[in-house]
Amino acid sequence: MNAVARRRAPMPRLALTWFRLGAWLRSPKPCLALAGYALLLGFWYLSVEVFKLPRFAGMPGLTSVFHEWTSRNPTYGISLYIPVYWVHILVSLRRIGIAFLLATALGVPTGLMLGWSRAFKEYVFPLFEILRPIPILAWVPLAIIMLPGSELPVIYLTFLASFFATALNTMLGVRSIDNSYILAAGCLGASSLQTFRHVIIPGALPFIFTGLQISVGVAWFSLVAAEMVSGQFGLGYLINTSYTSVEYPTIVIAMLTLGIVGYLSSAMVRLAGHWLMAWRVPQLVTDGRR
Amino acid sequence: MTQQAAIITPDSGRLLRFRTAALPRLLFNRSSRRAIVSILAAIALWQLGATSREWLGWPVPVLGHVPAPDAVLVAWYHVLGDAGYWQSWYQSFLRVAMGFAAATAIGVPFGLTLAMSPTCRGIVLPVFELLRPIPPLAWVPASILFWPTQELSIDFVIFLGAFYTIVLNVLGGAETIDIRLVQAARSMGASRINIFRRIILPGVLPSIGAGMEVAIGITWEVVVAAEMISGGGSGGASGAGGGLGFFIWNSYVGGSYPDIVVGMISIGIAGYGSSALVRLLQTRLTPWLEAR
Amino acid sequence: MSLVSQKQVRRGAIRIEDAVKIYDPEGAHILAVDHCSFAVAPGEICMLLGPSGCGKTSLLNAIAGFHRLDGGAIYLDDEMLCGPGRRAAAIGPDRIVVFQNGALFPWKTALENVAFGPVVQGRLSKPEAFARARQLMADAGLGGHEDAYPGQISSGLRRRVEIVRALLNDPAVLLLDEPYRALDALTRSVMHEALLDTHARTGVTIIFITHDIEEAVFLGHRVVVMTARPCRPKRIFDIDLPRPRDIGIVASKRFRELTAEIAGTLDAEALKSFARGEKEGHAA
Amino acid sequence: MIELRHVSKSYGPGRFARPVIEDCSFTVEANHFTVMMGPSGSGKSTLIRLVAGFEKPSAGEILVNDRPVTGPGQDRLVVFQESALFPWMTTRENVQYGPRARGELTGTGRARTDFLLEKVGLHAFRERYPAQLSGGMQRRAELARALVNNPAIMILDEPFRGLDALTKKMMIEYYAGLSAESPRTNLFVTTDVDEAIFLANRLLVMSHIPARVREVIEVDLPRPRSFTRILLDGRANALKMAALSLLHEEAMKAFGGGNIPAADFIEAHRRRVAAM
Repeated sequence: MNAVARRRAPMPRLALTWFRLGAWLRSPKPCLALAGYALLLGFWYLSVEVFKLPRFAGMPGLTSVFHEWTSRNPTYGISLYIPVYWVHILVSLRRIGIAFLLATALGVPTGLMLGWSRAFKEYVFPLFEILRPIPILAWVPLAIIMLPGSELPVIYLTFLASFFATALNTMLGVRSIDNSYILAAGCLGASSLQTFRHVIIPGALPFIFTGLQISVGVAWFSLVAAEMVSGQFGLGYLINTSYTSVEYPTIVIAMLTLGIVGYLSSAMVRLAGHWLMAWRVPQLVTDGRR
Repeated sequence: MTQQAAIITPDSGRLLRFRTAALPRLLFNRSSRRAIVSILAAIALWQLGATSREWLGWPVPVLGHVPAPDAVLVAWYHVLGDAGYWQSWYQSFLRVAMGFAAATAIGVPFGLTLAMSPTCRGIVLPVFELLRPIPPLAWVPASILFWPTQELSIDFVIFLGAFYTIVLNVLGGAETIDIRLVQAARSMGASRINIFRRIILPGVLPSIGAGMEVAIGITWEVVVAAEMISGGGSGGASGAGGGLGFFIWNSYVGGSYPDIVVGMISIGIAGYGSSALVRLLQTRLTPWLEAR
Repeated sequence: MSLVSQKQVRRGAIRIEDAVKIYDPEGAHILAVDHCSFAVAPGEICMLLGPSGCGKTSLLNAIAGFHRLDGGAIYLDDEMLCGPGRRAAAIGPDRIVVFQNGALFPWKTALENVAFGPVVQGRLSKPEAFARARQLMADAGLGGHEDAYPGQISSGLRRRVEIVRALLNDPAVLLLDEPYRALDALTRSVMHEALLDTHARTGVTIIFITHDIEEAVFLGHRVVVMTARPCRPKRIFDIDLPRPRDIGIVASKRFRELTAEIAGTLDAEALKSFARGEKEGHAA
Repeated sequence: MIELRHVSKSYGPGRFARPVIEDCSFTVEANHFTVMMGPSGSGKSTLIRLVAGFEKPSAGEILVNDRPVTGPGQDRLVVFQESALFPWMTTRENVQYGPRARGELTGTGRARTDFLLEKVGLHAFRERYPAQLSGGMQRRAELARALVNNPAIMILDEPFRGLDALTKKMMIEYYAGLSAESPRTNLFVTTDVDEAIFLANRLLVMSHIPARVREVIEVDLPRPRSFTRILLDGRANALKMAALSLLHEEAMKAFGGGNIPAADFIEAHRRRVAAM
């Protein structure tokens, strides 16, 4: 049955994507977006390199950053052609990957339990409430003391941020489920475990994915901070060392790389969400028609 | 649950007979009892783990390296009389307040402008999407390069963290305003200013509140990190008055580990307090959301 | 397993004795159901008719086991569901609720929804349940929609799939909580005929909550007019219209007489609740 | 009086334009009750927005009392489907909004809002927020908010949709009573045939998208009307069936165009006809 359902689903989805793309291209949006980018880059270029405005003078300019980034022989040692650049990216990605997977593997079940079991929530949630206001980065020194090595503290900090976001959103997701679904499952003879599996998990999925998207964002946020404070390699570390060793264009390269990698990782989570929640797409289509 | 009723029927007096116990109070008692149990258990576990070196002979992983709760309490007691500690509170609060106020003061009008003008939105939003994935802390070095004083550069990074959230929330809030409300007002002869003031503004207010609540949390995150990275700002050299983030970092560097936890808890309290303040403001500003 | 068994017709008697339900949000005592007693015969369609927010749903929820009673007892086939010493009935597949806004799981296809009950109860294997579900859907004229997600079919179809989902469990009683409220008048009349058709085939007892007098008269063996809150039967009407009924009966003299008579009884209650400004149930 | 002359409206730029209304002409007589019906998603609401002046037609013109519509005006007010009360204002502030926005909230203006609140039976609820009112009360508050501006024309876009059967009937009878007291021009959109027949002097059956008037049915039943009487009236029943079969044809087209809700209507009608 599943096979049949899956086979049906992609068709409207593809059509929908196509339709949206067409609608987007027809609207004035692409032009405006280009104008926006042009304004940003133009401002950067003009203020730093053409007019050399007072406070901008010391900043790395658009062309110098671009040259550095694409140079086979970069002045400050980091460009697309330098393996170390990719090592920094890969190290950051590895940390994010481990922390994110761990946070998801622990945070989703915790969140589901928090939403599902009253007793569990009453016992565990107060601890959440106490720990959550402490900024993740305030954990940095403690993490260094608690955990051996330099890799584990960074991963721990990244994990912590993701974990809270995932668990809390999952909990909200469970509580957002219309009670009549749970009652209906009970009426049809489902045990609590079956209700959990057939109603709670799929019902909370939209919120879980919202949580995961937030989670990727805060993971990058804390990773960069953690890397800047401690650790070797990684994009945050690259930013910090470039600053201390006065390699300013490299800072901007690392920042832009962070932006791109961060965007791609949240896009991946979004895609996974769409893929897992095929049933939502057709619903959106009919809702739109009404 | 299914029946929302606000009016007591005339003959409700005779119901009292059926009431056995004040259910809400009972529930409240149970949940708060459970909360206390679990917190006490957590602290006991922490104490046991932290002192494992003494009673076990070797430190358990992770917890064994953490300062014990009693040591933390003692350290806290000592620090309470220290002017530098309170100076750190003041410094951090000042930075949060500055960055947050700036983000709100600029972010809300900016968000409203974007919401009112599709052209502005079309130009600015893609740029926003491009810059937003760059974590605020990645801006620290660039910010230090740009701003004349270190204090200003920290404020700027704090501002940045809160700014995106507030703008996007205002924008999202404006999108949820029912277009029919605006149409209804227009057809009743309301001027544009009146519509903005009486329809758009109250319509966005709940989202502004929500955005501010998230933003104040982010602000504290950024403050701590920025203070650690930049070594406490201008006041950092003296070792005191560099803010709570620097207090933690300094304690770490100086090897007084219980002070690290004191700093963490202090920031937790500060963060919680400021969120509560924002929430209070929010309920004051949007009384109709309470009325259900 | 057979859906149409003689034995089944004898099942499904509900007796409510002296039921009391109090809501106590933040210390405000609201008497939702007040010493309410009546009985429903096996195989009967019993319509509970009353103004919004009068407490009919509380009664239904008590039968289903979602809420507990604060007094009185409810029996199913002389077996006590809830009452003294047992405050809430067990939730189970012998009494199935069909909800106002529908509760088909949006993440399952129509067929997976219908087969859900027997599979989770472990009564049937998955292929068996799917085969039975397919059969039952075809009988109910729902063939061809098996693999659609609820979001892909019309709301009328969704309601019918939900009834079929309930029936696959051989329930003793169906509890319908204004299931057709969101539908337009015309679609509703189709739903009514389909429901009567289903009832004729299965003989399941139906307790049906509604606001709509014509719906009540058209479907019911009996119509229980409820008072505005607190809810208790004000008057019970026997609907002596012949069966099987079709839409044509709406024009008959007897139908109109009954409608007018019930309207007279109900209007006073409806006005009471209208003036008091009750929130209408939990409608969208 | 409202007059539409060859009105067209399409959305989207240039060759991608999607016509929603095409060459639509009709008149709404002064002090009459004109009811517009059509399959869901047929552009009725777009027509309403054009008449109200929120949007401009792509072609053709709309005249209200022989003057072309250039924008929204307080001479024609819209009551929307589902509540469009301002959630952050109390019931009284909502009703007073129009006069206050125009700076007309003087002594008589205040007296009139209070009078209207009393009339729709919401005086006791005047300090409540809309979320604290029941659905029926919200509808009445919204009627009061429109009526306080004394519009010559009331435009109602499925105003009673989503209410329960009892409340809906009461609201319809209530509104018919209000209109009988002080006649004004009414343009009323609905998908409910019974509601339409009960209220209308004239019934406009709209075609599936792009919308135009498929047929005009004059409803010459005597007033005041009651639901029971209409149920028994052979003439009313004939009108109803005529309207239904037209709607059925349009719904078929709508369903062909991918409109899922139309499926219910088509099946319902098929059964109904078979039963006859």
